[in-house]
Amino acid sequence: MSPILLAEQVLNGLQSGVMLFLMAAGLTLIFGVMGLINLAHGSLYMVGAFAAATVAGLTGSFLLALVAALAAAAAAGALVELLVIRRLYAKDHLDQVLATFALILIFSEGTRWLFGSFPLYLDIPEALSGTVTLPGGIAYPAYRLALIGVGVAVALGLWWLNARTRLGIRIRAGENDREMIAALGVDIGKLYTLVFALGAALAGLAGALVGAIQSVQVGMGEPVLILAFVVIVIGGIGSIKGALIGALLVGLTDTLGGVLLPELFKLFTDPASAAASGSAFASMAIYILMAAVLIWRPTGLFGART
Amino acid sequence: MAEPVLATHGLSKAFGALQASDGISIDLRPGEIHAIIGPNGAGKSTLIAQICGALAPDIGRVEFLGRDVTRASTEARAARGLARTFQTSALAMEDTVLQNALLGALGASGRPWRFLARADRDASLRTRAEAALEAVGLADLAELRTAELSHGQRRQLEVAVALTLAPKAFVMDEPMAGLGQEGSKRLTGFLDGLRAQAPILLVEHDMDAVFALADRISVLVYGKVIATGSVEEIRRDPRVRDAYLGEEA
Amino acid sequence: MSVKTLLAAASLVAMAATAQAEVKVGLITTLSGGGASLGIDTRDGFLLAMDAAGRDDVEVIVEDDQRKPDVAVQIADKMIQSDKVDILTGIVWSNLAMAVVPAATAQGKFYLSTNAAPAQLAGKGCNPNYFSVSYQNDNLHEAAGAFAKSEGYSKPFIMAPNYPAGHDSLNGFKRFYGGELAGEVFTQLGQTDYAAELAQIRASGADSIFFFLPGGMGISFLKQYADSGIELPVMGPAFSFDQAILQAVGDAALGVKNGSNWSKDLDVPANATFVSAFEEKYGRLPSLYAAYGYDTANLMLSALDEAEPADADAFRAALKAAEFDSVRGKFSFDTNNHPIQDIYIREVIKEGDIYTNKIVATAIEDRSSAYVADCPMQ
Amino acid sequence: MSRESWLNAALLLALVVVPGWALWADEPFTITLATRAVIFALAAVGLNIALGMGGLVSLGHAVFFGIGGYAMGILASHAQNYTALMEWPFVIEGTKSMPVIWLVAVAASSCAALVIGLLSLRTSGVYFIMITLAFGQMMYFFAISWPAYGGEDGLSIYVRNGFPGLNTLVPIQFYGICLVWLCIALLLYARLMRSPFGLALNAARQVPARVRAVGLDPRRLQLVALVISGGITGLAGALFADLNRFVSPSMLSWQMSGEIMVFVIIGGVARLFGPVAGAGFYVLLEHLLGGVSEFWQIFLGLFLLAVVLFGKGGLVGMIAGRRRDG
Repeated sequence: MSPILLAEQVLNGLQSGVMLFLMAAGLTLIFGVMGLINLAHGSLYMVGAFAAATVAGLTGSFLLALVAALAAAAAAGALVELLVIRRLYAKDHLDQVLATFALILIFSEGTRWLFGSFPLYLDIPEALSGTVTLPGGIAYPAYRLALIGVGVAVALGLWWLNARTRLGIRIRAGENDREMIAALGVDIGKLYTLVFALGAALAGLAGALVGAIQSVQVGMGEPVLILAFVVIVIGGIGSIKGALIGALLVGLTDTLGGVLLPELFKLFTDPASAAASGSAFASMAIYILMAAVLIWRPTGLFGART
Repeated sequence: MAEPVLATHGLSKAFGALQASDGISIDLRPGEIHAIIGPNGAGKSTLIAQICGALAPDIGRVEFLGRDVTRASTEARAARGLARTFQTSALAMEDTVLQNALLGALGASGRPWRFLARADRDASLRTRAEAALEAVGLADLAELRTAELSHGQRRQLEVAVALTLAPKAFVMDEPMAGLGQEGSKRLTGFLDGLRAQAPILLVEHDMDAVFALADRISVLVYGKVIATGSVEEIRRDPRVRDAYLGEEA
Repeated sequence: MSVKTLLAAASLVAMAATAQAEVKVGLITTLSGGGASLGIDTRDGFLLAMDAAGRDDVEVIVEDDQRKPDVAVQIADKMIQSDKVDILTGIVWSNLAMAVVPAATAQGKFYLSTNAAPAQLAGKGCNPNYFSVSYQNDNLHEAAGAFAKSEGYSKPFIMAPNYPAGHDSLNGFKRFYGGELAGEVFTQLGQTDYAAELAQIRASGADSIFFFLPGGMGISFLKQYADSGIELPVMGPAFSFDQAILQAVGDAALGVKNGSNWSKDLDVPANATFVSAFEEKYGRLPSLYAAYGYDTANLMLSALDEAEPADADAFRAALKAAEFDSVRGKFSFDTNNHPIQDIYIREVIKEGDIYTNKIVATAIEDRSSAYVADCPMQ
Repeated sequence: MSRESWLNAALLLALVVVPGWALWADEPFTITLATRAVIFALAAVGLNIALGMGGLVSLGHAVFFGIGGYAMGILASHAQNYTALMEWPFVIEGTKSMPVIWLVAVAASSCAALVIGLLSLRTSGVYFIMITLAFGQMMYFFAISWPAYGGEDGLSIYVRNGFPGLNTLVPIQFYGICLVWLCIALLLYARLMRSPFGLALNAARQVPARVRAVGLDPRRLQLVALVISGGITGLAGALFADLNRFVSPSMLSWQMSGEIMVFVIIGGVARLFGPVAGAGFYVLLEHLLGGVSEFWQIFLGLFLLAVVLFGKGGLVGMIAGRRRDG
């Protein structure tokens, strides 16, 4: 394998990692502040993609589609928080798991009811189609570069929000001590709704961005959700930095594992069965990574030590 | 002088910039009640956590029955005979009073891997559990759900569970907390007799109880032991008066 | 011991069925969850033919398998035990078919496949009561392989998901292509990002691409391919270029060649009738699955004209004769009860606002299947 | 007798009467449905040991269910094809005998539970949920892509496996086998609940610090609970595979894990008959609503939400009131 190809694959790994980060950041934020495990986060990803596809279909504008995705996912998030989620904060994880599992069923089948069973169409904007030539002669799709850019921007934005804004201070206070923040006179209910909507908007953004190069269909959120879980287990629950590092690790492991393991197996067996068994093991690579991290650090790379 | 049952040597523990324990060396001798007092935030809970194994010290050692147990787990220390009570009751609230006592007896027996026998029909467990409940005066409430106990009764049950272990030493974290005068008095009388069974390391805020019970007192301030001595010595010690008693006077 | 008991039990059930005048058909297909669009087309095609025939002595019971094998088995049990159906049909997916078909045929029921036709059931596991009306799973891939050869491609890059149908796909392609490959890759089932594979394709020096990625996977791949800057001829089986999927792919699919045994522009009178009737009734263009459903119903009806399913031997012979007007024109069964038919190459085009296919070549004439020799029925 | 005891007795009676009626009325499919419910209940009793007694929120129990299923599928497929399972270092043949299959299923799924438990019990709470989910997904992908045993197509067994003295192909006889296993598992659950182990495990769920303070290791208790739990769920998996005469990776999917958990929760966590009520109700709902609407899962979702938000203690809790021990 040539160094150029390897470099391109690393770039691909980074790109998928960055998109995973958008999902994982919302999950970990919601867990950090409210102590809630949200299985329905993948549904918000789907909501973003469907909203984007609908608006893009009506207006033809990708930018408007992105705005719609953010708005729809944030609104769906806020609505769900007000109706269901806020009744779950005081309950144990088991109830949270069941209730958000129920939300998945409602979201998935509800979307199918509204939009039908056929996948929707959503394409990348004209301006970002085609490839750009990077140093070293890599022809890389412009849209994927833009995705990396958006991911980095969101990471910086979250850092800024967390470190420099009033909301960030409140969020951090909420992570440490809920009574304390109530005593400070902050409306905790409003803060929670806001944080949940923010997490939902991030998921919706990821859904719309990724939906443009994938298939917009019911059930698209759950595989991503499980990957996002792996990410935050590796990174440490509640840590945005952990989510970023974890997402990049998972993205790189998944991409490079899928490429390199079959190559490795070709040293021992014929190409067809090397491709098959290499791919079988590659599908397990990120979980093995997770197990290794757990053995080394049970609360993840940046998780709170107990 | 007899060998100490329990001793710490230079225990230190820091949380970031906060030095919660700073070279603490104390010991507990057979038959005595050794009280640890100090203002809030002096590091008493951190000290207990290190003695019982819930927290590993940065430096220093813990010795129990002449052996270094610094690296031993909480359960290993308990199995060797170190019994503790918790500051806020740590009891299985859904279970009955008897079941909580049986749990202690089961821990002492070291044989939890029995899957088909009935715990409440095991004679040796039951005898032990009932004796402990009897000793603290909860025998009549054995079948009550623990959540239904009053605060004072829960404190009694805490002590009863520790009793079931038939330990070589007790570590008690504010057993009088929230008991009221009457309750404190009764428990004081009970602990007074208990020291014959095993020595007690007693962390307590209730000064009446401390002065009534303690053979020796150590004063902890900002993670350091500033004085150790008899009740009289501590009462007279000017440093203690400055650092601690002074603010109450 | 048990096989004998089972057969005895089956013949008892069969006798009970003769008592009823009516023929019951159980249609198990995917109507909810991912992949529902395929099942809905299967059902609609099948019912279209039933409506056209207007026979009130045949009752069709439709149930949703949710694309779960255990649910499919449960429904099959219900249909056999409780509804006492004579014929089962409708399953879209090979893994569901493998869960239902062997047990159903072992109980003496007829199974007519509207789509899934895994290798096992065409070879060693063939059964006189099992008929595939669609194809054998490898056929459409074989057509792409034959096409690659006839076009003179010398270094195709081939890929499919890492599961049995994916392995069959690449084997089918290689069987008729037979030349050198630029690369052979198995992706994860359900994978949505193909950046890594596209990079491999670009680096491999391939002169063409063959892929089998059913459902959403194919949509994702085509969109990403269109944006990758790679410009090579692309081939695949018809599944990824079906009516429902094409609209979600858009321009990215234009010009792709795909192997199929049916197309809406196939010049056969029965096909013209089918396409216009389907459009009229449902307001959309029919898909491959609808065509198979329609043919399956018509085959069944033609056999019912000859014999009752209770008379298993006669009914089987009537099915095997395949005396019906297939939308595919030429149609007959080989010894393993899988079709012998022509397989074409279609190209994706745009008609007005609608993306669809047109036939551009015949890839293989009178194709049977690779596993005929393994089947004990001769 | 308490209300819960009456309810339990009624449920048990229903498990006998319903199939009995079906047999009399010649409704074999009702027996099949009942068998499905009983097997799901057995799987859920297994989960209830980890979840109800041990407080371990495992979203990966499909792993054990699936491993049990594959134990059946692999052994029976080798027996069906007359090939040896293993030829080196010694020959192991496949088998069509249920008792042997059960033994292998329990052993294999317990071992899997041990390995997963050793890794995932290093953590707790929400980490545990996510990790069990992730390991489940790993097994699922592995099963799909590993070609040896059918991959995604799964394994079909043409004839149900045998049990000495019974004809397992007769629905009611197979139902009987499953019912006996469910009763054994319920008995085991009841005994465990009152045993020294159950006492310690119950306390480990509520106050792990107390358990450590009396000299017991809560992690080790939970690990053993997970192993027992995995074994029972694995046995249910083997029976489920035999019911369908088929096993596939879908038995390992995370939706399956979710469903097993749903059985326990809608029935009532840590209630002896909770899993039975939950599984029975679910199968009934699936059967009835599934016929009414393609979108029946929306109603299922709404119902689950209602159970979480308003119904404390699941079905058993709603009918029998608050839990009482003893």
